[in-house]
Amino acid sequence: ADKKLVVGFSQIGSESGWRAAETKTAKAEADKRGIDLKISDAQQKQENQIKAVRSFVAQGVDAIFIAPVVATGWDSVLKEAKEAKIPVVLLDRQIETKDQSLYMTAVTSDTVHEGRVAGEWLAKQTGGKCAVVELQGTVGSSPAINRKKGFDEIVAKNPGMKIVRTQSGDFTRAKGKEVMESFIKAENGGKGICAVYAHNDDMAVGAIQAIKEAGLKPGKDILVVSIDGVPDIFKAMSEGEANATVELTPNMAGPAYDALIAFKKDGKAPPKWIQTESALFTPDTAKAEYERRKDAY
Amino acid sequence: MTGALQRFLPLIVTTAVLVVGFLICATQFPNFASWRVVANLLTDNAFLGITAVGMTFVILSGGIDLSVGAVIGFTTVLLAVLIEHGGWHPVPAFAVALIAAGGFGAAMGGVIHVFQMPPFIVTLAGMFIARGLGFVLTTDSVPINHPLYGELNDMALRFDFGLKLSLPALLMLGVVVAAVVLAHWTRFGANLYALGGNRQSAELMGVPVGRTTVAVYGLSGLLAGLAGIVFSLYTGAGYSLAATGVELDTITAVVIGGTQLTGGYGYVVGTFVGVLIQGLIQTYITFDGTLSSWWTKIAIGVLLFVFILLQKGLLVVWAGRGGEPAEA
Amino acid sequence: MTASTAPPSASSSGPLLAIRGLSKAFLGVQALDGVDFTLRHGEIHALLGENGAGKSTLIKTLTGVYLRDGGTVALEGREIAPRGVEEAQRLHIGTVYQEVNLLPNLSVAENLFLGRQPMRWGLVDRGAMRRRARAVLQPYGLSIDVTAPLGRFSVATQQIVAIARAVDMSAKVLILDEPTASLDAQEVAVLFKVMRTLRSRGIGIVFVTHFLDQVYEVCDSITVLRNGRLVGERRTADLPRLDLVAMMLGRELEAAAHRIDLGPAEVDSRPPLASFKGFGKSRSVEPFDLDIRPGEVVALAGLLGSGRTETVRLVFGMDRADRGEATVDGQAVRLKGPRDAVRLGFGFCPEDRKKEGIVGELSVRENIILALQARQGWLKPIPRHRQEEIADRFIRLLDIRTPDAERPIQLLSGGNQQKALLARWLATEPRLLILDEPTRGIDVGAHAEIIRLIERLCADGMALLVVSSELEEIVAYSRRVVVLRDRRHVAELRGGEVSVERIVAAIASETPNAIASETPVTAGSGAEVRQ
Amino acid sequence: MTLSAPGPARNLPQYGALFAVLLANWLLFPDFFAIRLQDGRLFGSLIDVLNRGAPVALLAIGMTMVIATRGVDLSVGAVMAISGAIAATMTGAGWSLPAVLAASLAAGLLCGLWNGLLVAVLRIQPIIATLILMVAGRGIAQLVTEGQIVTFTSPALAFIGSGSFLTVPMPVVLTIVVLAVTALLVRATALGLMIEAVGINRLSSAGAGVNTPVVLVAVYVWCGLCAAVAGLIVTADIRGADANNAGLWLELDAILAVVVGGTSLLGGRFGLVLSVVGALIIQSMNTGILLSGFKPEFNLIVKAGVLLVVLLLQSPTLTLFLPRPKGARPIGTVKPPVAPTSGGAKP
Ligand SMILES: Nc1ncnc2c1ncn2[C@@H]1O[C@H](COP(=O)(O)OP(=O)(O)OP(=O)(O)O)[C@@H](O)[C@H]1O
Ligand SMILES: Nc1ncnc2c1ncn2[C@@H]1O[C@H](COP(=O)(O)OP(=O)(O)OP(=O)(O)O)[C@@H](O)[C@H]1O
Ligand SMILES: [Mg+2]
Ligand SMILES: [Mg+2]
Repeated sequence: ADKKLVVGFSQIGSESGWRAAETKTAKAEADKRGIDLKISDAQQKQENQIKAVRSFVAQGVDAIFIAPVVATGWDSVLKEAKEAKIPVVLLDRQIETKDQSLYMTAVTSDTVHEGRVAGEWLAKQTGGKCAVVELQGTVGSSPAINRKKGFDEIVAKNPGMKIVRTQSGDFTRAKGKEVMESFIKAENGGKGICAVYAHNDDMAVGAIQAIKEAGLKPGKDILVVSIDGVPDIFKAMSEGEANATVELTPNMAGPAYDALIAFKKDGKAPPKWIQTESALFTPDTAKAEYERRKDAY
Repeated sequence: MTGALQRFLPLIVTTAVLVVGFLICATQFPNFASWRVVANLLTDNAFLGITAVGMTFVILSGGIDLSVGAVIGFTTVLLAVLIEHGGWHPVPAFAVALIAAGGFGAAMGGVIHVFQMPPFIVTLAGMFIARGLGFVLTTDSVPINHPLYGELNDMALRFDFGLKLSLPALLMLGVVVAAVVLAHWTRFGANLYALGGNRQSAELMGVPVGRTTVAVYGLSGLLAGLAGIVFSLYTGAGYSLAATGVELDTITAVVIGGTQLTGGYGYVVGTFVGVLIQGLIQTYITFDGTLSSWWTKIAIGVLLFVFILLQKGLLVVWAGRGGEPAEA
Repeated sequence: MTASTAPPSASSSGPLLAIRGLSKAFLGVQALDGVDFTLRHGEIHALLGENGAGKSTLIKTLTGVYLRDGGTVALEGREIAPRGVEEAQRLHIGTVYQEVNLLPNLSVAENLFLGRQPMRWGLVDRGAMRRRARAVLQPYGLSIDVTAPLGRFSVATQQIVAIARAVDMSAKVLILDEPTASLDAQEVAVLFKVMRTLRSRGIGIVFVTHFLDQVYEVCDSITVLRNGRLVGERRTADLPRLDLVAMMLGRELEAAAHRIDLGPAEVDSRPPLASFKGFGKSRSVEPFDLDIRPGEVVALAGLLGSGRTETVRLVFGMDRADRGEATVDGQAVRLKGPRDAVRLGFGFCPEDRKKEGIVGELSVRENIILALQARQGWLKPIPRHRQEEIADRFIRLLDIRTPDAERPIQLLSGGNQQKALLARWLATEPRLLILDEPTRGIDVGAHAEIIRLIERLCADGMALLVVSSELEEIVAYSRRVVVLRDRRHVAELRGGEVSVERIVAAIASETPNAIASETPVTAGSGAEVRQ
Repeated sequence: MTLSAPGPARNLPQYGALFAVLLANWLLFPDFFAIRLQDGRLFGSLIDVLNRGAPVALLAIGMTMVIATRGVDLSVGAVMAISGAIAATMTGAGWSLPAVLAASLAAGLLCGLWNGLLVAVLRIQPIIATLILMVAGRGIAQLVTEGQIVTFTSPALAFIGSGSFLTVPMPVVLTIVVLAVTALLVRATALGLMIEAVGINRLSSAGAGVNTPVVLVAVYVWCGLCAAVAGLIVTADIRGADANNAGLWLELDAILAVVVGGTSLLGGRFGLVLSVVGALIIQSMNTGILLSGFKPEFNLIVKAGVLLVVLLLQSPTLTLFLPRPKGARPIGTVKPPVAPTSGGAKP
């Protein structure tokens, strides 16, 4: 390509450290490949994302990346992109649509699977007997729904496992801590809790603090398992305060660029789904993983 | 300066600000000055515009309605549930949604009047309730696949010179026109301004305060419901978290449009322009495309400030006085 | 100025309006206690009483603003109990409430026709509304731009618009609560003409005022209230003035307002306390010169809209002058705002007490000490017991009728609010006190007391700058009168020259009917506007 | 100028509501009032209510005075994020605690000053004036943290969030201190009177010589400071600055607390203690929901329902039915009862 590729990226926002890392990686990966990346930040609103996509179409970019805030509601705007012959790549979340031709490919993990991986680990660790408290993500958000769904599947398979309390911690540390505090009080000073499952690491970090302040030992008295794999949870694991995390890589854009470049070069359509790995990490590798990650974030 | 110019000055200034802003953008970005961008501005902001019209009425009457975003979200969920889960045809579903939204607004108006509670709080509670009801219906985002949705989405008015007005855009323009008539050529409109001017005096002049209060919140709810329908067309789905924070966007649009938050002064058309100014700010930021999440926020804040300052400044320069009536 | 529906049948013999045993209590105050009141067809009936006697409450209870505690009201023999102003209006009772209760943000025409706009094809016919608005105002000699927002006009103009609205709506009963408080003689005459016309059509008019001359000029009968109770009803002709005052006050009023001896004429030779040279503001008041000496009362006279209010607002710094200079004690000063003026020892009671004077929800005590406290700064709070002392002293001195000093001032009757505002400034012991329509809404007893107070303060060296539409009052206490016309100082009368005739002559010398051309300052030409 | 408006009857709805909500919590969760000592620090659900309620209570203290001037400050949540971001970042960079605290508080002060100037000098309507900082402020906070959750390990700063003083958690101690200082500031001076006067009638107050711009700027500055303290607490509590989420939507909770506390959004009379009580009502409700085990989908509805009941109890219309001397509502008064006299007269 002689001309620089121009990619418009409609990002959700920067609601978490993971999200900021995804944006940062997208920029870095674009620089590596000499791609001109235009980022539009939707401040968590779908309508802003749709506006951004339409704006990208009006600008005439070469490709559009979307990290969709919700799974639904993309058909008509994607149709517009398609009419303008601009390929679309979905990052980190899938969408629901009848017409799969509306986008070129999706680079995502499987959030339901993440919940499953976390659940399986816990089931194995506790021999299928465990009273779990769950810290949900923001009510109604798709990762919250899916990570719950995946985990629930495993719970259903293990009669000895039970979710004794579940509440929303809004994906934040502060709420995670507050909710965990009340869980501990509601479950007999934490004695009734075998493990906490948090839909993201931030809430888990908050929960760990709550457990400590209640005079219990996180990671021992109460097991901690969560999802995302941000540096801080690796740090907690290396200190023995958390037990497992399921990684969600922030490098979604890299594979997307590669697919795009290949497509532009010889028109080779990539597979519809480029799945990223949902690897489980445990304390044994935590220290090394922390060192490896702390700069990407 | 003639009386007319004097009275419409805020409106003229706001419009001038929009035009100047557009011209500045057009010189910065090659593809900006196109009918497509104009059409996008209208379509993308249709639901916001419709909601903002309702908000304008509420604010003119001296109140505020924080529930509109939640009502939009609830409406989309209700539609999705009725159409997809309940197998309804969209048209009766629309009717039910409008009635529900209007009724909800009217109920808030009733509480505000009967119990003499501040609108800010009642509608804040209304916001919680509407969002909560949405969650209770379903927390999932539900796609709406009815064929009518596709047809409605394809409907558009095309002009020879290249402008394509989508159904949402047309609906918004229609609502704005109807609202102008309602505000200035009906007794209800006059009562609204009266209420916002001074509730006590309005009561002493025989304005039916209760009825008007209920009606204006009902209207705001109804328009939020209509905006919800537009939103569900726009996204083809129902989602309980849709349109979060829209209340603040609409209030901002109303105020940028020159309406006084204390009530009694302002124009519907101003709000329309205010919505477009906000859309313009967003389009500018997207076209620029280099701003990180935080710089986006800072830029929105700064641009908002600049627009308000520009407005105040122009008013002072043109009218030779401090933009009176300054807020109370 | 046509009544909108059929006039009442003149044949009905019973009273038009019969109020029996009306009662209304507010927390701590029995505002009305079994009051009877009878209004006959084609009668102008004065409702009189001291400040706080219950006149306004009677009216508001009658028209359904307040829910009554007891008693009956019959209109043409049929019992009525309106539950709101709207209902009272449907019963053809038109009312002008005490404070101007119109909407400043609506145009004059919209104010006149709010709730009864002329309609065409289901929509408001704005053209017809404008035309009718002009017609309705025409008898009052008011040819203003009816599309301009009402708030742009002076209080007096607003008052006339309120009257016009009520008159136009009252096919049976017209109630006027102190409508003349800020009108000058000429408008009062116009109003009386209108009232007489209505009377001749069989309409009954309730008229509240504190001007006894006006009572004797137009009223047929008089009902007097005192402390919420009925004192009695008389035919005007049968009630000599002194007896009326005694009925109102419950005591004799010692020696009515007299010509105050303001001391020797060399007052003029004292160095001025404050002096203004070429002071003015573009689009507001033409530059003027004004000297005010300690111990003297300078009055500003003129028709409404002549710029009196604007002159005193400039002097107090409420509006900022853009030309000329001010000196106090021979020192050049800058008046950037009221704070500067307060620091110089000025005080100012504004014309619109509701909007610019009282702080409604604060107590009478807090309202009284507010200016004093503001001058001391927030770091030096006046101790509570001092506040109470000050408040109590002025409540007694000015006879402010309130159950206690802790009552929110907005619950006081209009006249008592005015007195509390006066107290606010007297508490600061000002060197120059500016009063814009100070006796507006104040009853005869208090009126005399206030004038006596003014006299005493001036003897102590305080200077006064007074705007008043009551020429008798001006003549009574002032030795120097500045006459304004069209926002310009046109004449100054001194000492022996001060008399009602001379003032009227000066006012009228050029344009006899100034109000006819009153236009909002900022709207310039009164061009027709479509909204 | 009263700390809480006169008349014991006026405070009844607030204290009553707090009592009722606490009682409901106790019914849902019998151990609610159980308190024990844990690592030299009081521990229990009731303590959680106080501790978690502290940030909103602090915001409410500042917000009360802003609202008393007839304004509102939407930016407090963003200011919390800024002060927290600065604290965490500076601590991470090795600054000493006093320097960190000074910088964070200074940031709050500057934000307040900015708001105050927009409102008092440029005369921009408060909602919009503070909306600017609400939007941009969070951006500024993220700029400081570069979008990351900046964590720190300094026990000195963490002490503010999770330490204790005489067994009382630090956030509670700080709230009490700020409340006391604020009360002193407005009650021992004439500031309270001026704030109320400006809020009720700005024109009249200015005419009486009150320095309205200074009063306005002062309340916004104070509000900014309170928000900065709240931001410090939240950051210290989770040992990290979460610029995107710290204080998110807390401005609404703070406004709610003030209104539940009985201060009218139309300005005028205010009660600081009652606003704190309002914050505690909201927090006990939140804690109650967490303890109850309701599905999170119902959180909002439960919250709205309880709120409406609490507010209805204060409604002038409903107080009509309480036994009390006959009173009259001054016509058209929409404010919640400012004085025990406003009873309401219409059927
Ligand atoms: N809304 C109210 N709430 C409580 N008290 C009131 C209210 N309105 C009037 N009052 C009290 O009722 C009494 C009668 O007041 P009212 O306004 O009727 O007097 P008025 O005769 O019209 O006096 P003025 O000549 O000063 O206008 C006064 O003591 C006043 O303080
Ligand atoms: N703040 C203002 N804004 C616009 N116009 C004003 C303002 N104040 C006064 N005016 C107008 O200025 C003119 C002069 O009014 P002013 O009040 O000074 O007259 P006045 O002699 O005191 O008469 P009045 O008896 O009516 O008070 C009036 O036409 C009035 O409408
Ligand atoms: Mg009266
Ligand atoms: Mg005047």
